[in-house]
Amino acid sequence: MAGTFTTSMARNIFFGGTIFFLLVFLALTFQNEQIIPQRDQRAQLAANPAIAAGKKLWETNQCIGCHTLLGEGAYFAPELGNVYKRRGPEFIKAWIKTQPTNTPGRRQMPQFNFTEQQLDDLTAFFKYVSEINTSNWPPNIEG
Amino acid sequence: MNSPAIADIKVHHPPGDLAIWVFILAELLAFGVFFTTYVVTRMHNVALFDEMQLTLDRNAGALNTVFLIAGSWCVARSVAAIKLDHRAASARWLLWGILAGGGFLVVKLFEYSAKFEAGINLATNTFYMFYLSLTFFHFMHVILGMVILLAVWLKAHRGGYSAADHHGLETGASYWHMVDLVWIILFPLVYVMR
Amino acid sequence: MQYKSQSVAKLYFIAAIGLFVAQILFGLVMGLQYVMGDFLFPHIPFNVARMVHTNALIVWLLMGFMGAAYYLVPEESETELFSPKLAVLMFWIFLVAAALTVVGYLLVPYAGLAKLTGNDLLPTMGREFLEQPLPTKLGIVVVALVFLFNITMTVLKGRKTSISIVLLLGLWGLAIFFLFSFYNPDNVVKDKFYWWWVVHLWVEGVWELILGAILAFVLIKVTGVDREVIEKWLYVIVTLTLITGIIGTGHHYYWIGTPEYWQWWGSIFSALEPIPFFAMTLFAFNMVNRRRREHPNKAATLWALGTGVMSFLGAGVWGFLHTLAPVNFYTHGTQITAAHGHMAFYGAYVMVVLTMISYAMPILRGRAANSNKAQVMEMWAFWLMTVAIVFITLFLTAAGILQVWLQRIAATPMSFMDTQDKVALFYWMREWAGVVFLIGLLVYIWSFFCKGEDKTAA
Amino acid sequence: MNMNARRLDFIFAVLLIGTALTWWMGETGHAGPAAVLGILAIAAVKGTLIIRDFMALRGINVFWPTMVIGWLLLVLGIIMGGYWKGL
Repeated sequence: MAGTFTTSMARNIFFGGTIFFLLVFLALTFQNEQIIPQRDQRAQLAANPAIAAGKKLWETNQCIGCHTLLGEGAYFAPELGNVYKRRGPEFIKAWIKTQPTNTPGRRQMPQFNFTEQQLDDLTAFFKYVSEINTSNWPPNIEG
Repeated sequence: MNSPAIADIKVHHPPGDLAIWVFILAELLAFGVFFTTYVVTRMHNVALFDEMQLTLDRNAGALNTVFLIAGSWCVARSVAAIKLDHRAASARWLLWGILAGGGFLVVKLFEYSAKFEAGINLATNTFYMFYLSLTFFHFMHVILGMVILLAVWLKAHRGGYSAADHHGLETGASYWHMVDLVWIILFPLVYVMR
Repeated sequence: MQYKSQSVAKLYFIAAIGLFVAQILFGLVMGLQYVMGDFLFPHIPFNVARMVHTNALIVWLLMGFMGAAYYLVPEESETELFSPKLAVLMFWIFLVAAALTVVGYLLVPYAGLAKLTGNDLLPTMGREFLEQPLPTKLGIVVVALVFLFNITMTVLKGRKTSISIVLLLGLWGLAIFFLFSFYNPDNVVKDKFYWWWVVHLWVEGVWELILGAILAFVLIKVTGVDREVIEKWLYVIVTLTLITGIIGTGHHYYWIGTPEYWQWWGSIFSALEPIPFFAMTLFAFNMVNRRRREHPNKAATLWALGTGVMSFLGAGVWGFLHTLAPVNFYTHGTQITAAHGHMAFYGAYVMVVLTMISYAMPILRGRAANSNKAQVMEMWAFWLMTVAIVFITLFLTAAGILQVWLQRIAATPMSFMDTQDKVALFYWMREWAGVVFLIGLLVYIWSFFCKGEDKTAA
Repeated sequence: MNMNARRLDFIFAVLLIGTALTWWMGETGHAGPAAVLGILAIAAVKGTLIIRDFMALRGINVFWPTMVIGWLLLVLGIIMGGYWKGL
């Protein structure tokens, strides 16, 4: 009758509600998969194997432990999602080669001893990321 | 039958389980925030919203309103019937309510397929983002409401509810009315008002 | 202690606290590197310290959850653990794997570690929080599955309470969503999209079920309120958590190449995420106010109430501050995120594990509660750590606001590094608050060794 | 037929009329503040009837009808405000 509050009903609503919202989320994910091809530059990725190689270098040197990429990562060093647009490929390569700066008191980036080929792969990766449609984020070129 | 209308007796709690009412309030809040966002966004894009609104099928929207209020009415009658211990009638009314929900889904699917054939998706423009999001979110609620009613009907059909005990029936009915209530705002807001 | 097999929890709790200390020490190293950039360079670069800091946190929380489950499930199920031996074995495997991983982080350059551990077979390393080498990740899966098997079998052979059902669901969800850490496509957008299925659906989804279940268990014990009442509200709270939190994932899909509809869905549903946390706060206070007994363990009650308040502040309020897309556009990837992360993790998960430890540890050591002296010390630790985390959060928030202003809003935006120099004062203050936190933690550990008149035996 | 059922039928009829009215205003291109106000008033009446009679919140502890009808009026108020500013 009116005015009861039972554990079994609370449990049913918990399971029902959870499944329901999971289904809505999966539907949104399905739509997501349909729309991202227009935004994620997958054609570039397929055409240029250097990008995947660059991504692997990005990962195996744990760049995300200091930098952010599209705003995600550590907040210790600059955003690199748009670094290709901010600095250009030559600057990026020269910068990586001359690390660490050894300026006393300044944050230091390790020397990774990349080959020229690897530096090109990395810049290809940065170029690719910088061209992903991020809804105009970051607000300005400084990231 | 001249028994007193039981709904008129003063009680302190809403019909059905308190847990469903917490859920209903949470859902109303989510829809409320969604509606508010729609209104605020429309304020900044009046021309787009007014233009795009004309591309919607208002007749389908109105027909669906009829389906939902009919469904709500059937379920209310089902609760009224069980309070008089008319078990078969109660189950029958419930089935009509579920059928009305089915009618809503069919109309909505026709409406959606027309939109999808026109290549419309969530990224088409801000108006269609809202149209699809709001109606889809509500569409899912209609399905959920029907699933709940179906479970309730299975029990009602076996004569599982009585005038003395129809807690589950009232719980399901309360949720179903919420689905109707939300559409009462959604239809004029998205389809009609300009 | 009602069941002998509950005692395996002790191992997990001790290891958890040990890793907690490691986490804080590396946190202090990082905090110093924020203002003295070359501190310990090149021996411990920032990225390595951060990896240890975050991974130690995750592992010790997992250890805490497992210990809590091993303690809680036999009592709820009213039966001995399915296999205490398996629980002990898994503990050592987990601990050794965690220790080896940390040693690997510290002694081998990351690229070398990747090569050494077969990252080429299935590249999964080098993504935030999922830095663990492949063998460690597989180890986590094995440990988690054996643990779940053990716990599930225990529940199946005994009484099935709502608390153990919610806990099991949370733990199973934890294991299932971790599987997405093995999916690492070249496509950065998809990589990031499914990465959040581990990170978000853990901390803003299934972990909250674990949190709710542990809190409900301790509240039943310390307040003596009817199980019926507490379990009903547990269900209501976890329902609210999942109906807001699952679609709330969308608040991570604003700026990573995903479609713009996520800005609306994510904003709306994540804006509702504080509600379950608020409900949890009310729940904790309400139950304590309606208590039917005065439990001698005052410290555990304090931790339980603290969890309610701090999770609401950290996860609820600080999350809400920057969850709306138009705000997040400016705050995404700044110190604001760091501020929220610190208070949310501490307020929700650190505190709930410490609540459980505070309640269970005295019983595991053969007494209902610690001596008054030890409890007073533990409460000092509570206040020192909690106040310190509040200040860490406030200083990081201040740094974040200034950073957003200088780097993203100002007419002539400053570069990242120049901005960092401008906010250095706040980083210094954060570091000092961190030192206070460490002192609190040391007091906390000290309280375990504090002698004094014990309360009546359990 | 009892009183309660007859009342429900009557409310159903009112809801149908309200829906027809809303639909008609859309079909005949009614727009502007007066039309919006009219449509929202219809929605308020329909919503209140559903809440009070179908949801059966009539005559129970004031908390519940206040919450739900309050929600309805708040949302309709926000809509009115929004349309007032951007018509």
